[in-house]
Amino acid sequence: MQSAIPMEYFLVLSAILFTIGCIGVIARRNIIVILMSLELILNAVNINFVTFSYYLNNMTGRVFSLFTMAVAAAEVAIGLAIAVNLVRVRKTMEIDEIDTLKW
Amino acid sequence: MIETLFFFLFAALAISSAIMVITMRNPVHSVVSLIVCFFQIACLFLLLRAPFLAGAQIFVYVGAIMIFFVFAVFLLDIKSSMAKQKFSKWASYGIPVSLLFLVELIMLALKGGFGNAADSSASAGQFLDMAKSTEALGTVLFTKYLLPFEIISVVLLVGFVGAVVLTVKAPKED
Amino acid sequence: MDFSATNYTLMSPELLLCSAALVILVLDFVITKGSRRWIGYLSFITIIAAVIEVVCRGAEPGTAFFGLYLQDGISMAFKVVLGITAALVLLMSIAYSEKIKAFEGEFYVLTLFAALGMFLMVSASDFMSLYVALELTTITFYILASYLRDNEISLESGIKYLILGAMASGVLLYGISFIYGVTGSTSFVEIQKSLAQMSEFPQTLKFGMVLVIAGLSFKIAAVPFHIWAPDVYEGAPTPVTAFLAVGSKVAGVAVLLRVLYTALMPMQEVWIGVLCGIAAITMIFGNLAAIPQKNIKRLMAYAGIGSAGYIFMALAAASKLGAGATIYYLAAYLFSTIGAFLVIVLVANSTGGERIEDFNGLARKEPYLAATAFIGLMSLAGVPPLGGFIGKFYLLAAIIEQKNYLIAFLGAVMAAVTLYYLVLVIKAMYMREPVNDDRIDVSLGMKFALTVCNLGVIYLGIYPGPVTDYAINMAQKVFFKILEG
Amino acid sequence: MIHYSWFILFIPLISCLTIVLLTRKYKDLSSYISIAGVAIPFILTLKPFFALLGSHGHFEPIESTLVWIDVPGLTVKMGTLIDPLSILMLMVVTGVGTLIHMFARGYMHGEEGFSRFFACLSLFIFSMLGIVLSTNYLQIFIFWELVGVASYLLIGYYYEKESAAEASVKAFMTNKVGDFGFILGILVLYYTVGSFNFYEIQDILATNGATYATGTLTIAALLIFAGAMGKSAQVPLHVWLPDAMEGPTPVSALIHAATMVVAGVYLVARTYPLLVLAPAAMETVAYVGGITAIFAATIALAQNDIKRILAFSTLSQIGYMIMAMGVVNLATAEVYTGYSASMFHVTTHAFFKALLFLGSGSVIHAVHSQDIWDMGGLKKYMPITYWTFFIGYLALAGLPPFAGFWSKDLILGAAHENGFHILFYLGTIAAFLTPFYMSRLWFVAFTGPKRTDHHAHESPLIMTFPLMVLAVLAVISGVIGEFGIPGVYHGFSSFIHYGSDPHGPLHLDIMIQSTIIAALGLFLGWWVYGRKQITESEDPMKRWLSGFYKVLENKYYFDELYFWFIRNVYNRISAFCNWCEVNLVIGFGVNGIAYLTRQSGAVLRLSQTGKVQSYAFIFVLGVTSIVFLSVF
Amino acid sequence: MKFPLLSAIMFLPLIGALIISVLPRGNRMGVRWVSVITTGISLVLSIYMTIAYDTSAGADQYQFVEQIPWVETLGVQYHLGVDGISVSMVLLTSFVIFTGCLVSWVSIKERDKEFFFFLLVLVFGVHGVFMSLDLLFFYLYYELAVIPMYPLLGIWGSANREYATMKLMIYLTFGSLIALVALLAMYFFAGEVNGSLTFDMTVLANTPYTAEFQKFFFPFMLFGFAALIPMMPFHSWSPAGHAAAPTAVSMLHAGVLMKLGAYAVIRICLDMFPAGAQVWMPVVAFLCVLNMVFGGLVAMNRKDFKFMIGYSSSSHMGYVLLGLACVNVVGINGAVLVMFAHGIMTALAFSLIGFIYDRAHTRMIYDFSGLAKHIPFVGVCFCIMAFASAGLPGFANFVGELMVFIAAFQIYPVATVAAVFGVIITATYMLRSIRDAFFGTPDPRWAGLEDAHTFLHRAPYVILITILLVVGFYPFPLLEIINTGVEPLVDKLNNAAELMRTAQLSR
Repeated sequence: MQSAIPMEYFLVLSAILFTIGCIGVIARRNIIVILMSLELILNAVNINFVTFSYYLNNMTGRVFSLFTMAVAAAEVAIGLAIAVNLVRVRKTMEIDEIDTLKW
Repeated sequence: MIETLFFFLFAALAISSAIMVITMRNPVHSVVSLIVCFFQIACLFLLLRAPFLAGAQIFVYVGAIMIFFVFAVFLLDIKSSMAKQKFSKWASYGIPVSLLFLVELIMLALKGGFGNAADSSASAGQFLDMAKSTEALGTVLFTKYLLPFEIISVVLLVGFVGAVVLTVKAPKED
Repeated sequence: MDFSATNYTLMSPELLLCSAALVILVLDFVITKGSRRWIGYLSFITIIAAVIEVVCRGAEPGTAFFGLYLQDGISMAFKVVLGITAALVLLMSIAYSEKIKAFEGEFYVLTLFAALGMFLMVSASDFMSLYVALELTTITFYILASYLRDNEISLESGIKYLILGAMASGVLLYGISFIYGVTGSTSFVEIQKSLAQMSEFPQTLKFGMVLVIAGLSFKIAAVPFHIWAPDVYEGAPTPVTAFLAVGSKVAGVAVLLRVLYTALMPMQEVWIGVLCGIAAITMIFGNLAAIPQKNIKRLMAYAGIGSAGYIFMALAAASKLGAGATIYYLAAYLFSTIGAFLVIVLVANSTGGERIEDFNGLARKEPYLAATAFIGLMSLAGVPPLGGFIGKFYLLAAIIEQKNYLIAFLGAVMAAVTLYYLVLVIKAMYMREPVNDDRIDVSLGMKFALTVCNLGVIYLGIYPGPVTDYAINMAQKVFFKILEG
Repeated sequence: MIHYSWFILFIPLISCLTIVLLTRKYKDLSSYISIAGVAIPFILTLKPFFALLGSHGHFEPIESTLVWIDVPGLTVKMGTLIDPLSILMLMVVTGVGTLIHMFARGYMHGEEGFSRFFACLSLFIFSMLGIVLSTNYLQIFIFWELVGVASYLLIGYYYEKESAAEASVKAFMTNKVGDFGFILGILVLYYTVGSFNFYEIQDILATNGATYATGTLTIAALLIFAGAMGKSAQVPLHVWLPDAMEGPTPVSALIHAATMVVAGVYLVARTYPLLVLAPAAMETVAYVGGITAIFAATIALAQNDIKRILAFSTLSQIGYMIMAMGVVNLATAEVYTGYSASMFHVTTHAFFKALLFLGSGSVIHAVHSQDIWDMGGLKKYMPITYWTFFIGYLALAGLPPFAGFWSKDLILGAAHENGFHILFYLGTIAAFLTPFYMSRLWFVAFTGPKRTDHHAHESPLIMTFPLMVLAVLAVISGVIGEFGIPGVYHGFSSFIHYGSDPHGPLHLDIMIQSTIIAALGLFLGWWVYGRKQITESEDPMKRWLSGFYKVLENKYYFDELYFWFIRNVYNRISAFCNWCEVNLVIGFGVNGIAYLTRQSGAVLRLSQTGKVQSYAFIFVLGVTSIVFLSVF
Repeated sequence: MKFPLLSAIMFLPLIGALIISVLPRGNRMGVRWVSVITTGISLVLSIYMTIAYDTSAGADQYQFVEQIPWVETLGVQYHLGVDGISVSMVLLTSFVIFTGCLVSWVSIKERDKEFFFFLLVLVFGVHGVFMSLDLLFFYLYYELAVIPMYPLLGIWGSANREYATMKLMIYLTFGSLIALVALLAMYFFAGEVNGSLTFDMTVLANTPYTAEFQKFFFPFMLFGFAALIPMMPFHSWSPAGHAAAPTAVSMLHAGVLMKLGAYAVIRICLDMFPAGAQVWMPVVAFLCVLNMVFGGLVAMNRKDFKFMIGYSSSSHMGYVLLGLACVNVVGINGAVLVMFAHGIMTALAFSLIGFIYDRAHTRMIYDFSGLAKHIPFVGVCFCIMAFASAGLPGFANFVGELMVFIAAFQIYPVATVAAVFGVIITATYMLRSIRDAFFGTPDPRWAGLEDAHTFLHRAPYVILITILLVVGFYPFPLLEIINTGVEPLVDKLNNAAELMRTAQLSR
């Protein structure tokens, strides 16, 4: 046994973080907070990958989480760029007030 | 045992700060909470013998991503936003469903059925040693996973171009 | 470092695309105003070259980069489809360029990058390369969707796409992590091998599989992961919408096909059920919700959702016919959808609107445009002798071969509904009086694109033999030889 | 080599087509072609006719056929059949037809649709000859319907008149009702016996008729008889015939007196092999005929339209013929007296009734009215018409030695002889009523001074010549038929008979009785109408019959009954079906489903709220539920 | 190489359509000449085909066969061939389209280029259905024959056309799609049995499907195709479609398109699923009574000429269904003959009504009176049509209906009685309409109405009437041809019935 901590602990933690991220996206109205919640989701996944990598004695998961981070960075950059433009144009940060496109 | 305790500490902090991220009215507070959360996750990575990732976590997230957020928060007029209602009306539906999802996730996490380490025990050593772990990561990254690595560079380039075309003031074409 | 081990020559189309994109990006800096259009044509030539390269490389199976890159008949087929899509979208973008106020050159370059991402997606043989390529595509689309920086609906569509897309990525990754957790690998072949040894599949694996399907369904816009599509399609610049509608969907299907038919093939009993369920609700929702639509791009979005349902139905066949039918259908879908979008761009340039009413009387003003839209929409509706008809025919055939009649009947019923709402557009074009008599200026490039679409649709409709044979034989070779052998 | 009978059949058709396609514009030419189209068949018919006369009762039927339908399980041949019965009918149709064509040329002079009229007449002759020459039931059915068409076209000749248009539809539809039974009867018969051909059926039924269920045969016979009832206007399908008088008078004479309406009798004769095996059907035939005879005779008492009176008398006479067909005592019968008598009456009736109609046509032509109370005093102005009509009148009245007497007498004799006493008395009463109402017609319309200021004048020769020929026939045909021509043949029944020749001794008692009755009727008629000039309002019938006169005038309210049925049942069912179609099938079913589909679309699109949070919610919900459904 | 007769007949209209599509706008005469000439040649070839068709006992079931592989993996071929049934239908189609083009020559006034284009494409599809021996192509043509109806009705149609067009499209597509599922199921079943997949209908027809399979899928095919016949209660698209369609389209629609459904029922349902037919055709016998009686009664209550004829058409198709339901030689021969005759008759009906409507701009029966005075030629033709419709002898309809009655009487006596009653109903409304519109006091309003004077005006009517009469007077040659197609079919049906009986006995 490599570690005293059972693998399930990490998985449950990541599940909780993932859910919190989801709740953040659904529940909050502020664009910035929603983008942050998305980061939470991606981090939860990272925990999963690293956990499995560790417990499976396998490098792949770690590499994967590294790429996830990089992608997350690019995503956030774009997300914030769009958000800034949007707030500039729409004069609001509440995403649910931005609903021209519907039905 | 100690590791377990540490785990619970980090986990508790991570969860509570994550909750704070989504509950704070002021986005600046959220950003700070998120930084805390990422730190905890970095620590957890250490527990999982992934020092390079822990570092990367801090560099990338805390160092880069969070700076974006901070800039964004300061660029934007958060005052007016803070005066408004914090939660969307979907929260009342979303939270129960998300919790249901959480229940599913936890049940599955506890179900197990994951592959076990015995298969690759020969190389087990490299994971215990933090330094070796990093080295192994590097080797794999530049050999086996060279392709995704290359693609990531393009992704980041695209991200850069995107950020430029979306935010930079359009050059005057005369 | 020994580069020969990476066997990088195999991915010459991608290398071509990537390097050309970079060159054009730089070129854009030095070029003077008014010549931006040439950037577009240059990009067009690049993508055509890449397609030619793909075809020249042939369907010879091979791997590169330690097995993370794969070339086979299936990838070739999808790359040709995607390449043609990208090329046509570029032509469309040139016609659309008046609306792009800033960074026109970068628009073409980003289109090339998106195409690159898609090419890599269909060649991915590992969840890792799959994910990264997918994100390349997706992030490019985030940018492209919100490219009209001062246009609120473009931005709105961009942010919606981004938020939901990131969530979908999260779900996908979560699923991948579970599959990885169970099998210890992210390589499709490895996963298949380890699954083949299992007598019983743990629930965690099923869970991972479901999440992967869900994450990819997002790209394909299948219910309940379709929600972004109508809004984004409507808000994004039309060429982007077209690219999303075809490219993103085709690439998503290609990846899903690859994942399901190689990595997860041993557990087909499990995913067939999931796919059938998704197919059913997707067909119902997409087609019914399309009926009251007034905006043509939104209508196309729902039509696309409906098509996703059909594709899922065929994928659920888990047979070579299913895979072949999917490829065939997507090829037909490409020409029909792009054809329709080309007309949408031109009409929007002229009348300034994208509502169905804006198409009123098109047949009188511009019979060729109307005919193209007619052909495209009718093909989507599955009307002979157009490609969409044969495609739908194959899709239905695939599921019926598996004796899954219930969903086949549902598909049949919904095909009639599809016809209904698409015909509404035809009605506007052919039976209403035109709003104004302005002729629509159609450039040579657009005429070429329109003709390509028409010919493509008609060719696929009346002489389906070669493409069908190719698709089915390749599906057999790529997906089923391993299992049989 | 094509059998000559085909020419008989097709020459009228050719003349019809020639008129339609080529000579429409040239009226005179059209009429000559039409006349030729019936005269040539008449001449051709003489050949078999003389052959028949010389055959001494041993005439072998000649069939000449052509395969018409030939698929496994069904072979139908069409062709011509020459046997005594068809020769007789051919003679009647073409002979009388020729005369009437000639008359019509004069009568229709100056009409706008002159060519159309003659084309239709030729079409009629073609169809009628088709009936006569039919070899099988299907063929007879085909021509049966075709004469219906011709009749429809000719009744509706004055199509601009609403009443004519109405009458044509009525005639056609009533016949259709009869034909409804007819075709079903043919089908029943076909599936029972296995053939359509008259002679084949006769042979089969003769050899093993007893093996078939009487019930089935009865049904078949009755259904076929329904066709006969329609065409021969037997009660209750008689309603069309009086209205059919809307057609030009030559049409009434040709179709609705001499030829087409007796096709029913001809059909019954052709169905005889079947009827003799179905006693109940046979009896029905007899009673339907008898009832029609008396029924129509009573109505004729109260009519004022000259053609209608004649029409009802036609009805009554055909009733006689049908009755004669039916009065057979199957238990003992060796000879079928009624059969011959009936066909004999068909022949004589054709002559004198055509005569009467043409006479009335001549009068109408002159007076331009059909109401008998508008006429009177015609002797001075149109003597030929006057005298020929008088002959016809006496022939119809049944006064010896005119033609009607002999044939009617045979019928009554047959009824009496075979024990149908009720029918015998009914027939006798009708035989009394007939001279009475004919006297009414005669004395009111022809004798005495002019009633109105009409400018009657004698018709041209082309109209009076046929009258004269027919008058001669009306005088002599009865005697010749009854007694034969020494050395040539032995009377009518020697070659028109079913079973063996029924020629028997004269029923002197009945002859005397019916002479007295006829004389009584004539006398009474003279006494009431001929003694002194009376006007319509003084018609003593009204007084004598009081309320019943109204009933008779309205023809026992059959029309009203049928109209009520059509308006309140038939049309309402149709309206109800339409209501179902519009509201249930289309409104509720089709549009309902369409509405439901559209509405569900409209509801589903509301899921797209435009708010990203709701999208995320749906996303999570979707994942949760799919996981729940597929993993757990 | 043999001259590809069938392809020539089929592709001539398409070639015409393509030529028309490249003709310059406004070349009105060119468009008309091209369509008349191409359909005319096609008609001549069809007549030649009918004459050259070998009816002798030893002849092939399918003649003039052309076969080219198309999709090898799925066993698709370009496979054409005709048997007796198809020959009659091809002939019918050629006649109707030729006369339809003649009628349209004068009646189409705007956007004629597109009109003739779609019209000819439609005919291409119809010919294809009748000739194709490959199931995929069969289905393709089947759909192709329906689609051009949409623009044809939608653009050149009259009252309520949008509703009608949409309804027509949805109904027919829906029906064919339902049938498609069953067709594909059959295709794969046959593939399993035969060891190789093929869409070749001659092979599919000779594959022994299990009785259960047949019984299960037969209704889907039946109702799918029967929607086009149209069998009640799936008929409501048809009268509405007729009413909205322009003249030539009504002619084709009622004359030919509805026959596609019946033809498909014969060619697919009966031929491939004989055991299913034995089980399900009695249901058809029941439903066809609805067609004949209900449809007729509805027609009787309609005041719009086109609706009346529309319902009348669905009512008449009831005879076809009844004939088919007999599943015996006489019945099916009769049914095919009714199809042929009704096609011609109803084309005539719609061309006449179109003639009146084009000039009077109303189709309401009560708007007219005494028309025969003003337009005698049309009046005469209308009368002839009405007589043919009412099943009067001398017209081809009668022969077919008679055969149907003869065949059906033994099997479905009640339905036959209803059918015969249906004839009375037909006569009622036909004669009433003549009485109301053509007879009676001439209405001065229509005094200026122009009759069909020129050769061009009259030719279509004369042609159609001539065919009705010729076949009506002497049906033997046509029946001989039809029978060559029917006999093998019925043999198969009888064998299936025999097998089912023995299976029942052994159980």
